[in-house]
Order: sequence, then structure tokens, then C-alpha cells
Amino acid sequence: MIEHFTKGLFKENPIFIIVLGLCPTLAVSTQVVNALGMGAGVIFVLLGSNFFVSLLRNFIPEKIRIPSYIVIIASFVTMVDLFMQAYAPTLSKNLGVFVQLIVVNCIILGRAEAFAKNHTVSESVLDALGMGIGFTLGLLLISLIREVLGAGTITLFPFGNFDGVIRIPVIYNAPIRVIGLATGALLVIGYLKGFFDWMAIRKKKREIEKRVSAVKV
Amino acid sequence: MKELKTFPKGGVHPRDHKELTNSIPIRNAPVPSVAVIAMGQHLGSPAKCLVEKGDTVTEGMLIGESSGFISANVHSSIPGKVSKIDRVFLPNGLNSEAIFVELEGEFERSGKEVTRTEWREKTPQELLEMVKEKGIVGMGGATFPTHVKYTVKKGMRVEYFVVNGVECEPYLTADHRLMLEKTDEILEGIEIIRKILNPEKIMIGIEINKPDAIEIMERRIGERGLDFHVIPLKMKYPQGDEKQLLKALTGREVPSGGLPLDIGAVVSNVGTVFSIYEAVVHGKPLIERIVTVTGGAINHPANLKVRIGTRIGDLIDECGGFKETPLKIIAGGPMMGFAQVNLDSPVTKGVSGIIALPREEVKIPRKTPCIQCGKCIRVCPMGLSPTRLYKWIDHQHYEEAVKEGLMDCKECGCCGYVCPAGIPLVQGMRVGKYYARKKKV
Amino acid sequence: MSMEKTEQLLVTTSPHLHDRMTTSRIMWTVTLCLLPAGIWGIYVFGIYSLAVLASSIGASLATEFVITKLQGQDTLYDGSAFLTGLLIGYNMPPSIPLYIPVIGSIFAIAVVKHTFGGLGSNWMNPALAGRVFVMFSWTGPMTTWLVPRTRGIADAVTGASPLGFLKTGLMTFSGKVSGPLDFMARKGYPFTSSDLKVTEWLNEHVLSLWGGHMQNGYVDLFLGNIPGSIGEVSALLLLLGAVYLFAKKIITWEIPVSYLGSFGFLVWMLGGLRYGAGLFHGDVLFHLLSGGLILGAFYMATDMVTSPLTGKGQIIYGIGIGFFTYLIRFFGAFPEGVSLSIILMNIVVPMINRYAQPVLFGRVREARK
Amino acid sequence: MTYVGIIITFVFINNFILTQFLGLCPFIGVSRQMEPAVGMGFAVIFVMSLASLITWMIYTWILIPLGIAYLQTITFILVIAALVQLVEMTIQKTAPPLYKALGIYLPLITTNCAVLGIALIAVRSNYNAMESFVAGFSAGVGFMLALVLMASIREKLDTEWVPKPFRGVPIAFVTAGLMALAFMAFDKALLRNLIG
Amino acid sequence: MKGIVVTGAKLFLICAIAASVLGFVNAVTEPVIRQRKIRELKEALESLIPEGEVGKLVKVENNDVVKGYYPVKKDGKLFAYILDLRGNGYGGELKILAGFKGNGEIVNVKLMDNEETPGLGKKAEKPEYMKKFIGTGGTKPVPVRKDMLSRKDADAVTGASITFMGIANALAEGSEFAKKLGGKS
Amino acid sequence: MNLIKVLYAFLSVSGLGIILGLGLAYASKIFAVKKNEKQEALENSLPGLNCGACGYAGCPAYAEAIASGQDEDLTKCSPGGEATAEKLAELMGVKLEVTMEKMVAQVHCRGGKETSKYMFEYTGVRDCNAAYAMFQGDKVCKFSCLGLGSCIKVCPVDAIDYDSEGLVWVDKEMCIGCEKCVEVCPTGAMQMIPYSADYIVACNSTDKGGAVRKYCSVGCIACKICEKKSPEGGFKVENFLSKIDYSFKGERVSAADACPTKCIIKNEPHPKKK
Repeated sequence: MIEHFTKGLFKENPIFIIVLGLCPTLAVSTQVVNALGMGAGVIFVLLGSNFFVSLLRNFIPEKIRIPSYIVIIASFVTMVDLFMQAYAPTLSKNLGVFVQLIVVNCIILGRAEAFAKNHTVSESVLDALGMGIGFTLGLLLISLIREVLGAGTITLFPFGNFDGVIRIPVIYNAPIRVIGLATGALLVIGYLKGFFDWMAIRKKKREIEKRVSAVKV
Repeated sequence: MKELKTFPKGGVHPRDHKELTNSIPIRNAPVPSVAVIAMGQHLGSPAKCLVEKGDTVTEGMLIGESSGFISANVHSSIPGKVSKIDRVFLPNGLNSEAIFVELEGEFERSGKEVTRTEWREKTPQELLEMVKEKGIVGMGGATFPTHVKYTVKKGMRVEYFVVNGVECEPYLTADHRLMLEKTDEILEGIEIIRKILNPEKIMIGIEINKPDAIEIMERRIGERGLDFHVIPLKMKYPQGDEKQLLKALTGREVPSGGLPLDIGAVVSNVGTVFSIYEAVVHGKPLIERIVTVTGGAINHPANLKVRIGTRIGDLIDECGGFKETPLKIIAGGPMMGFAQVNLDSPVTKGVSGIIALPREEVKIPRKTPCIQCGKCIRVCPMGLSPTRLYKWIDHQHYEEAVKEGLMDCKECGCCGYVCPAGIPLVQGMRVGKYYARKKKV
Repeated sequence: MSMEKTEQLLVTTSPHLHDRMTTSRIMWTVTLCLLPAGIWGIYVFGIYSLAVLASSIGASLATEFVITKLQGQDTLYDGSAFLTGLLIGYNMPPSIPLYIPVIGSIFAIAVVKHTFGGLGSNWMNPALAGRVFVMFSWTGPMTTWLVPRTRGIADAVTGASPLGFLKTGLMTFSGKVSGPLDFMARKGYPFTSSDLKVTEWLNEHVLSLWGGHMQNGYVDLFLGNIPGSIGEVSALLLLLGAVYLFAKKIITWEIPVSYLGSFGFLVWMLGGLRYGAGLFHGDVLFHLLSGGLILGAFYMATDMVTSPLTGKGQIIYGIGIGFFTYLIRFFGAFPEGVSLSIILMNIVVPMINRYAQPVLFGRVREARK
Repeated sequence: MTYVGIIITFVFINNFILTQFLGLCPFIGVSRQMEPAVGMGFAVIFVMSLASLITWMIYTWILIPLGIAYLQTITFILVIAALVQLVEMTIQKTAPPLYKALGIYLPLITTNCAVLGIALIAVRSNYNAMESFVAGFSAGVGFMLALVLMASIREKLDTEWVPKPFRGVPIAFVTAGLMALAFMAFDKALLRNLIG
Repeated sequence: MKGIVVTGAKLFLICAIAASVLGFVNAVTEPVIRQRKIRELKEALESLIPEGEVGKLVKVENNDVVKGYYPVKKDGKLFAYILDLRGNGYGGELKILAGFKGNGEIVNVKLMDNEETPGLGKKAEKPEYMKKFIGTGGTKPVPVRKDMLSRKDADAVTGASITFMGIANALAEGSEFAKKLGGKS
Repeated sequence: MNLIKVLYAFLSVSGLGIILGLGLAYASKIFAVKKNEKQEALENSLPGLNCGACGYAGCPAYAEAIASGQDEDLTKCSPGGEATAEKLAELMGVKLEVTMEKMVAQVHCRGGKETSKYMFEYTGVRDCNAAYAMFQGDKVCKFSCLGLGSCIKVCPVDAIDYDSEGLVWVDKEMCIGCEKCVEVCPTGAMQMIPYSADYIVACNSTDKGGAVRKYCSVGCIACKICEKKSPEGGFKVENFLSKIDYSFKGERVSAADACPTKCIIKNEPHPKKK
């Protein structure tokens, strides 16, 4: 049961392993705070949609499967959008059209289609949580790299005297600005994905070696 | 001065080194004590062995029979006894069944008075039959059975017969010497072929680096009152290839996958023409050929008349052995020939030269990544993109390679010659063709 | 006798003859041809520019070394990494902080070249991609130029490059002059005394024979007496090197001619408009001599790895670069645009290679009589 | 903005894939080979032009008058989903070979953020009907341009020895990143200077 | 046929529920959003000229740069104007609010909505960026070119000169507009 | 709370929903495309490797052939093995009679750089068939593994890799038995053996013992010691080469230990250094 939750974190991390939901990932990963906001939005929508899709899985006919899922997802997205506009206006402005685009984030429809459609409600919720958190972690990693290198800052929430921006000493004065732009986003995810693939290859090799040595003994 | 003819696209100009042997007359190589006569020394299916171990054979006796449509007869080059039948490596690196004939008994033909057949009284069909019977194959190196080439399908008309005296491969001078020394025989050979094929026009293409051959050919044609055209050509490799030669002489392109006959032409090498002369006029099968033995590692380079089946090593001994240790020994021309692993391979009908190169004459290309300079594309006479083909093949996309014309490649070696990255392009093409044929794409 | 041979024979496939040109020879020849222009750059911009070149080359070689070591290859000495580093250095302003060329080189070698599999596998010119990367990252330092010492001014004075001067000047300009040099003269862009003298001499003794007249400024541009990147200023020395490359057949005519031709044509046709000089009055010579165009056309666009394979393709490629250079130089945010146009066309090269292939022999069937 | 301006903006300057990251999933998925890339490109152009026009109509004639503009997301996506499914069924019936080539990619268009993206962006930019259509069309063209160029590069990379961990998706991203770097040549200053 | 009806009905049901829920959510959030927007504008206006009292927006037609102005009163007397300006930035339109005295002198500037590049043009959102304009427009001209700035300021705008010129030109235009308004309200 | 607006929302979205729902349902009727469900099911139960071991161009083609009744042999899919065959049989409603023993490939040669002699140094294209066209490879032994890895390239599942001696070795756990490597191997050193095979004779040379001894120190010299050590069967020396009779299930350890050239080796995952 618990593996429905944990698999989303690393083994099937939606961003790095199954490469889904990239559009918002890249576009909003300029600042850490955006990544967190986006992540929260996605977790909420994912939870909602997985819950309802799994709940209604026997009610929805096959033919209108996709439209129904989309309606469910779109409703949650609209809620997120409205709440964000009302209570987190800066974030809403930063994320722009990408909040609405959560609707078409492949990971949400993908989970509905691949998981929630034929799993129980509790399993689906766990899956949504795992995937959502995995997504947020991935987004966080990308945005951290991009913001630190591309702007020399880490932007969090302001509170008290702290304006919410951590400035990295040397880089802040002459950041590698391209990393903060489109190019940087694509390169960063390319290299991260390459790194994860490399890890996977290495793991496989290790397994084989292990088996070999086991046979030898 | 009038611009000399040549083919328009591609080609290279390697240094030709012909000065080593082009002034040395042809002489007879010694008769081998054992002749190793391969059954598969021509293009197509190997001949069927007609003798058994212990049989006695005579000079010129038919010992291997043509076994298919594209195949040729094989004759014993010396009289003797079959000591064994075994598989051997031919100079081209392939493995073939071969008959080992140990020299024994008398020569029936050599040293005897020559008889002349009155070929003019025979029909073209009879002449063609003689060509087939005597095992004549293309002597330029491709060893395509000549009788097949001369079999004109119904409805086809031979407009041009082209005698190939180009000899564009560096180092080789066998054809050159043959043209100088056997001019009359060659011209008579052409007349025989004219009777067989009945072409409208006969052209003799010779590269301009053989002015004496051009001169003597023209003179003798004039003296004999023939209407053959000797056409001097610009020096460019691979002009000796049928397709390039026809393009240069007639301006026509042999269609992809087609034969010269498709554009109404037949091409034969001067060596082939001479063999046809001997076969028809003297009834002599193809048991001898001219081989240029040359290269910087040879003591006394020479043009030798060699009996088929003589070991390569014997020829080198005849030329005074090695001046210095050779690094590479090539059977055939340096552009399309085959490197030898030892000196044991027997001379076959297709071996036009033996080239022994010392270390300093061999450039060992170090293979580095392709830098896409496109030189191979510029020199490819067939309009291929060798670098692209090589990459497709390297990554096993054989269908793509075939789509881009892989099968048109004739392995002339221009691409490999210019490649600055030392990539074995030609071998790559061979591998590609092998797999493409195997997969039938 | 023949058995006396002791060594094993070398067995390879045909052809057994090879041309003398090798990859590393090509790389080092190009490097050699580039050197004079670089030495001129070091001479006019001071010894610091040598440090810039050294750091870009050093970083490039070091990156190459580390990566090839990890992959177990050995391509450090083939000259390609050195050439990449050199070109990055050549494209840097002389007063650049050293970390910029270093990062540019690392980006070029590690990301643009080796991520794709190393020499020959990359589809984008590493040197130019490296340059554009740092250009967009540190635009300020990358557009700050030094005045050459040959202009008789004390060391380390910054000044505008001719194109940069024009770009900012033209933003608020709406008048009529005969062309860029006229515009610069009126706005007080200084020409050196040597330029004035040579121009005067040429006008009097050479051009007058054909009734021609040359404006001041071209000589400065031609000799490299202007602020600019270290290696791009001296058109003369770059052209000399290019002549050698042509002679060695390392570069062919297609790319430079189609590039300079299409760019020149566009400038001639439309380049006069912004000065109020009208159609077909553009100053082609000025634009050909400024902003690294010579360096780009002869040394960077012709990079074998990232240019099309066939002559046909190379002409399309050259025309494309010419068009984009014109577009970016005259309308874009940056004054020059050679590097950007080349890497833009690099994207299209695989497509060009796919379609601009030579005609296969014998595929056009000729009708028999 | 003029139509030319819209076209230049969406094809080059705000290229959906290379600067806006819209439609990345199908971009990475379908750019492996040339032929599907071309087919997908045309499909996307078709759907995007149509979708941006229809969503504009719904927005202007239904949502705005009723004061329920906040429902744009849900209505737009519904319309797009239905549209794609209709297109899918139509070509499956009328052009089976095309369906075979694009089969699995058509459903991807539904969840292609580029389609919803252009609808939302057109609305945000206050375009009129024709402008919306042109924007949709040119965004589709921009998508196809990037897709086809990418496919040609990836076909080339298919014949290179790309380091093993980078083969496939990672190298596609790095390639796209470098393409984006070059596309930075097309900036807004260029557009403004060109069309004033 | 029955299948079609059932299918349609089910989709209808889902849509209906979704729409109703959203309608309620909107009903809750809409006033919050509207009020927040009003408050934000008010805060921006007040921060521009804190000592004054900002009046109602007067719309300006047929002007590319000045879209409207708010008269500012101090002690009941007309004291300054806050202009709603539009400039051409690198990423598109720049929305600028700027306070002018009657003689065209710039009191304070604030860059509102924009799509400038983060790290480059976006820098202009910071209050210290605008310092170079404050005080100009009256006796001193608004610096519209880089060479009119001090060396330090000029370096700071390098790399984002289009944003700088977009703002500067809008401000110069605004200054002229404020001069024309003079003391009128 | 503005109820009228909620009503609008309700009406418009649900209206859209009903229109689209009906429309799609209707359209799916008009545009319905007949699909062969059986074929699809067959395709789904095949492994989807498209390796071609069945002799068809990929799994869909095989599925089509079965579905259309052209091919009645359901055991052609060697990657899927018995399990797939059973699934196919179930779908087709036939009873599967033959049970398949999974076959895997293995290289029958251990002659590496140190242990065997070479005729020349091969430098060309790294492909076994390319090398084979030149005097049948660079080794003196014409039956051996050329070590250029053509089998590695064609293996669809990466089961083959170089080992520390520059020769190839098949991991029998990963091998799916598609026989592509056997097809591509020019010397015939790659051969199929049953998955259960515990030992292999790692030599393919049919040269006489004396000849083998000259060029390879780990080749089979046809000494017949293995036959003697395993008298009930299990080994058979034919044509100067020892072959294992895999139908014999007895022990082979003593024979392997006794082999003077140690060419009878265990078929197990092999150490991979490269």
C-alpha cells in the first residue's frame, strides 16, 4: 500500500523518470517560490482529480472518459486559480497562465488514466500524494539550480524583516543569466535527466555484478 | 588545345608511380612447380571441379566447368598431376576450392608452333561459344564472365563497343605494356568482338599518361585501315570503371542498378580483348595473364606473363625479391586491390598487379571521428554521400543507407583516399551491402 | 628469398593509398591561419588580451582533457579543442573579466561538443554557442570595448565599436547622410591620422585613376584600428590566412561567397534606407569589414562539423546566414549578429543535409536514341 | 498588433516550445523521426487554429456576456477535447494511413498545453476573432517548425555515438536548449524594429 | 440511441456539478480579488506621493503614452499629478505610474506591470532604479540617452538599454503632459 | 451571494457538456472503425519486442498471421516462451501440446588475445562480417569468436557484452533466444543451447587436435577424455570437436575438470570488466 506513495518520490518520479508535466515545470522554475506554489497547486489538483476519478470509475462510461476527467480536473484547477488570485496575488501573477495550464499537465490526466481509473480511492489518493510531492521535489530541484546559477538568489516567502530573498555572494553580482532563461531550463532538465539515467544504468550494472559474485561464491 | 574528355563528377588524382614499370617489356614468369587453380576466381558461382586427386591433367585442359549462368570455365595452366583438392585463400581474401596441380609431363602448347583458326568464317554465335569455352573473364579486375557480357538480349542494340585501355589505378602498367607490345593482336581481338557484337562505333579509351600507347594504337589502326577511334582521356581515377568511362566517352549514364548494355554499350579491358584474340585465333584458354610486380619494396619491378595459379611469392622472387622489408603487399591496384596476409595466395584471373610497399610508402590512417568535411561526397563519382552512408551503416540503419544509394557504390576507394579522419569508408560500404543483402532491404 | 620477411604484413582494406590531409592537420592549419590576426589583437589591445586568449584556450583544453579522460578517448591533441578555445578568445572583448571566456569555453566543450559525443557529433558550433551563451549572460562586459593603442590614446580606454556606435546613434536619428561612415564622421567618431593619410594617398594616387573616391574610415576598419573583439578586428590578416586555407583546399568557396554575397546584396539593396540614402545605396564595404564578418565567414561558418556536407547545401547555408546576419545587425537588439546567425543556421544543417544531396549517378535515365 | 507582428511573434519570438515551454511532452515524444514530426506538426496547426477561433467565440459571445469569464479554463478544455476527438475520429475514418502514422499522437494533442495555451493567451491579449485565429495558426507553425527541426537534428544524432546516459530524452532536451539559445536572436527588439 | 442519451446525461451531470461548485467558489473569491486590486492601486498611488491626497482618475483619450492621470491635492490645493503611462519595453508594454509636479518635474516613479527579462529589465521594478529620473523633467531634462547619465548609472543600465529608453521616453512624454496640465485639475 | 451567476455557470457548462457528450457519442457511432479484437488481444499478449524471431516483421505481423489463420504455430515467439504460447493458445481456443524449452545463445569459444594466435592485426570496421571477408578473420582459427561484437550490436536486450578478454559472453538470464546473434555470427561460434545447460564446450574448431594445439591453448583437441570421464553419455566427440548431449542430465563436473585445455566451462554469468 505504502509503495503507491513512495514510488512517486523517486522510482517513478514524474519529472525525471517518466518525464511528464514538463511545460509548467520549466516555465515556472525561475524562482524557488514559484516552484513551491506550483507544486502546491499540482498536489491539490492531483489529489482532487485522483480522488474523484477513482470514486466515479464505475460511473463514467468509457466513451466520455477523457472529457469527464478533464471536467473534474479543470474544476479543481479553476478553484486553485481563483483562490490563488484572491489570497496569493504575487504568486498568481508570477505563475501567470501556467496555473490554468495545470489542466493539461500530462501528469494529472496521466495519473487519472493510468492509475486512478483502476485503483481504489485510498490507493489513488496515496498515489496522488506521492506523485504530487515527487513533482514538487523535482520542480524544486530545477528551480533551485536555475535560480542560484541564473540569478544568484533563492526566493522564498517574505516574513518579518526578511524580504524573502537569499542572495548568494559571488554569483549574485554576475549571475549566468542564460540559465534563468529558456535555454537554461531546457539544459538543466536535460542534464538532470541524463544524471538520473546514468544512475539507473549504474544501478543495473551493480545488480548484474552482484549476481555474478553471488554465483561465484 | 582541345579539352580532354573525362567524367564530370568526383574522382581523385593519386600519384601514379607508373614510371617504375612502364618502360619494362613483358617477360615470362617461370612455370610454377605447383599451380593452385581456384574454382572461384571469377564473379558469380564457382566452377564445378571436374578432376579428382591423382588425375593427370594437360596444359589448358578443362578442369572446372561453368556451373551457372554467371560462371566461367577453369583450365589447368600447367600439365601435371592433381596432388590435392583443398580450400585456399585467394588474393581477394575469400576462401575457395582449388586444385593443386604438380608440374609433370610435357607442355603441349607452349613452345610449339602456333596454329591459326580462320575466325572470319565463323558465325558470331560460334565465336561467342569459343569465348565461353575458353573461360574468358574481364581482366580489369572485376572478372565478370565475358560471354555473359557479350550476350545481347533480344531487342537490344549495341551502339558502342569501348575498349578500356585507361588503367587508372596507380602503379599498374600491365595493360599499358600489352597495348605497346601486342597492338596488332589487340586490334584483331577487337575485330573478333565486332563480329560478335556488331556495334555501330568502336572506341578505345586511353589516359593521356600513356602517349606512346595512344600513338602506336592510332598508327596501327591507320595502317590496318580500321575505323576504330582512339580517344585520349584526362588522367583521373576511377576512369577505368565502365560507368565512368562510358560517361566520359559517350556522355551517357548507366542507369542505377543497370548494365552498360542498357545504354547500348559494351566495355572490355584490353587484357580481355587480347585473351579473346588468343582464345579464338589460337584456341588458347585463359591460363595466363600479365601481372605488374612493382612497388618500393621490390628489387626489380617488372611486367610478367604469369600462369594462373602461380604463388605470389614466386613472382616476387622472379623480380629479385624484396629490396627492403615490405609492410604491405597488395594484389591488384592500390585503390581497389587486396592486402595480402602472406605470399601463398595463387594468382587468379583477376590479379593485375602485385604491389609491395615498404613502411615509408604506406600511410597508416589513424581513425578519428568524422568531422563532416564532405570531401568524400565531393570525390564520389557515383554521387553518393559516403559519410552519411557510413553513419547509417555504423548504426545499423541499413534501409536508410540503401535508400540513399548504398547499392550503387562500387568501392572505387575515392572516399577512403581523401578521408582526413582515416575512416574505413569502403569497408563500411561493404559491410552495409552485406547486411542489406542479408536482410533483403 | 621472399620468405626472408620477418615483420607481420599490414592487412587493411582498400584503398591502400591515402591523401595527406588529416583531421588534426586541418585543425592546426586553421589555427595557424588565425594566429596573425590574434597577434595583432594582442599588440593593439595590450597584454591583457593575451591573458584572455590563454584562459579561453586553457579552459577549453582542460575541459577536453577531463572529459576525454573520463571516456577513455584521446583527442586532446587533434587541435579541435585548441581551435575552439582560440575562437572563443577571438570573440571576446579585450577587457573582459577572465571568468567569462573560461565559462564560455567550458560550456562550448562540455555542453555543446561532448554531450553529443565529441568531435564530429555536435551539430552546433561550440565556439559560437559558447560565445552566445556568455553574451546573453553577461551582456554588459561583453559589449564593452577597448580602444586600440594604435589610435594613439592611453591604455585601457573604453570606446564604442563602430556597429555599436551606429546602433545607439541611429535610435534617435532621423536625417539624411550618405552612409554609416558619413554618419559616424558627423557624430564625431574619430578616425586615426594613419587612416586619413592612407585614404588621402589612395584617393590621390590610385582611385583617381578611375575617378573613384573613398571615404575616411575604411582603412581603419580594414587594418583593425577599431574597438572590437580581440581576433576579429584585423580584416587584412584574417583574409591573408583565408587565402592560405583556400590554397590548401581546407575551405571551399561555397560558404564564404554565398554568405558574403547574400549579406552584401541585402545591405546594398536595403542598407541605405536607414541613412535616408534610399534603395540600392547601402555601404557594403563598411558592413563587410565590421563586426567580425570576415572572421565569421571564413573561419566560423566554414566549420566543417557544423556546416552542410555538399556544395549545394553550403550555398543554402551561406545565404541563410547572410540573411540572418542582415536581419539581426539591422533590426536586432545587438549590433553584430554573425555568431547568432551561424548558430541559427546550424539548426537547419541536418535538414539541409537530408535534402541537399548530390544527384546519384545513373538515376536520371537518359532516353536511348 | 498587426497580423505580421502576430505571426513573427508566435513563430519565432515567442516560439511555444523554445521560449514558452508549451507542448513539450509531444515535442520530445514525436521528434524522434521526421515523418511523424511533420504529420504531428500539421495536426497541431490544424487543431490550434481551429481551437483558438472557437474558444474566442465562446469566450466573447458566451462567457463575457454572462459574466462568467472565470470558467474559461473548463470550457476551453472541454471544447478542445471534443474537437480533438472529432478530428481523430474523422481522420481515422477518412484517412487511415494518416491515422496510423499519427494514431497515438492525436490524443496527445488534447493534453497538449500548446492548444489550451494559445486559447488562453489569445484571450488574455484581447485579440479579435481574426487575430486569435492567426495567433493560433502561427503558434502551430512555430510548434511545427521547432518539431521538424528537432526531428532532423535527432535523426542526425541517431547516427552519432552520444554518451549512453544522454541518449533519448536527455539529449533531446539539451538539443532543445541549444536551439532556444539560437532562437534568442529573435527578440522583441527585432520585432519592434522590423514592423515599427 | 439509449447509450447516447445515457452517456450525454452522465457528462451533463458531471459538468453541472462542477459548474455549480465553481460558481460558488467564484462567488466567494470574486469580491476578494476585486478589493485586492483596488487596494493595490491605492497603495501604489499613495506610496508615490505620500504627503498628498490622491483624487479620482481622469481618463485621457488619443494619447499613446498617457492613459490617464490622478490629480493630487495637498492641504486642499492641487499639488501634483500621478500619470498612468505606457512605455515600450524589451518584453512588450511597460505600465508606469509616475508623479509629476505642475512644472513637469518628476517626483517619484513606479514600474507596474511589465514583461521584462528577469535580472535585466526587471531590475527597473526596484525603487533605487528610478532615482536617476527623480528631480528631472523640470529644469533638468529627463535623461533619455545613456550618455546623459552618470558613469555609474550608465553602467547599470547596460544590457537593458531598451527598458531604460522605454521608461525614459515615457517619462519625458509624461513630463510634457504634466507641464501642459499646469495647475489645472 | 450572486445566485444568478451561479446559475449561468451551471447552465453554460452543463449545456456544453450535454452537447459535447451527445455529439461525441453520436460521432463515435458514425465514425466507428471496425477493429479485429482478437488480433489486438493477440498483439497485446505478445511481448512487443518486435525482434523478428518468429519470422515476421514484428509482433503485430505475427499477431495478424495467427488471427487470420495463416499461421497455426503458436510457439514461434521465443522471447515470450511458454507463457506467451499458452496465452496465445488460450486466445485462439487451442490446446498447446508441445512444451518449449527456452533456448539461449552462447559463444563457443574462449580464444582471446593471450590464448590464441593471430594471422594479422585487424584494424578496419568493427564488425565480425567485415573481418570475416578478409581471410576469414584475423585469427588463425577460422571457427573462433572474432571478438568484434556484431552480436552485441544486434542483440535487442543487451544480453551480450565483452568480457575481460575482449571476447563476448551471453548472459543467459537476459537472453531471450531470438537467435539474431547466431544469424549474424560469421564463424558459427555463437550457438543456441538449452537454458538449463550447465556446461558448454567453449570451442568451435573442427580442425584436428594437433592443428588446434598450434594456434589455441584453450581449444578442443578432440582427446576424448570427456567421453571417457562421463561414460554414460553427455559428451560426444565428432569431427574433432566435443559436443555436449544436453538431453543427458547427469553430472559433468568430472569431465570438465579433466579437460586438458579447460575448454569445458560453466555456462553462467561471466565476469565483465569492460
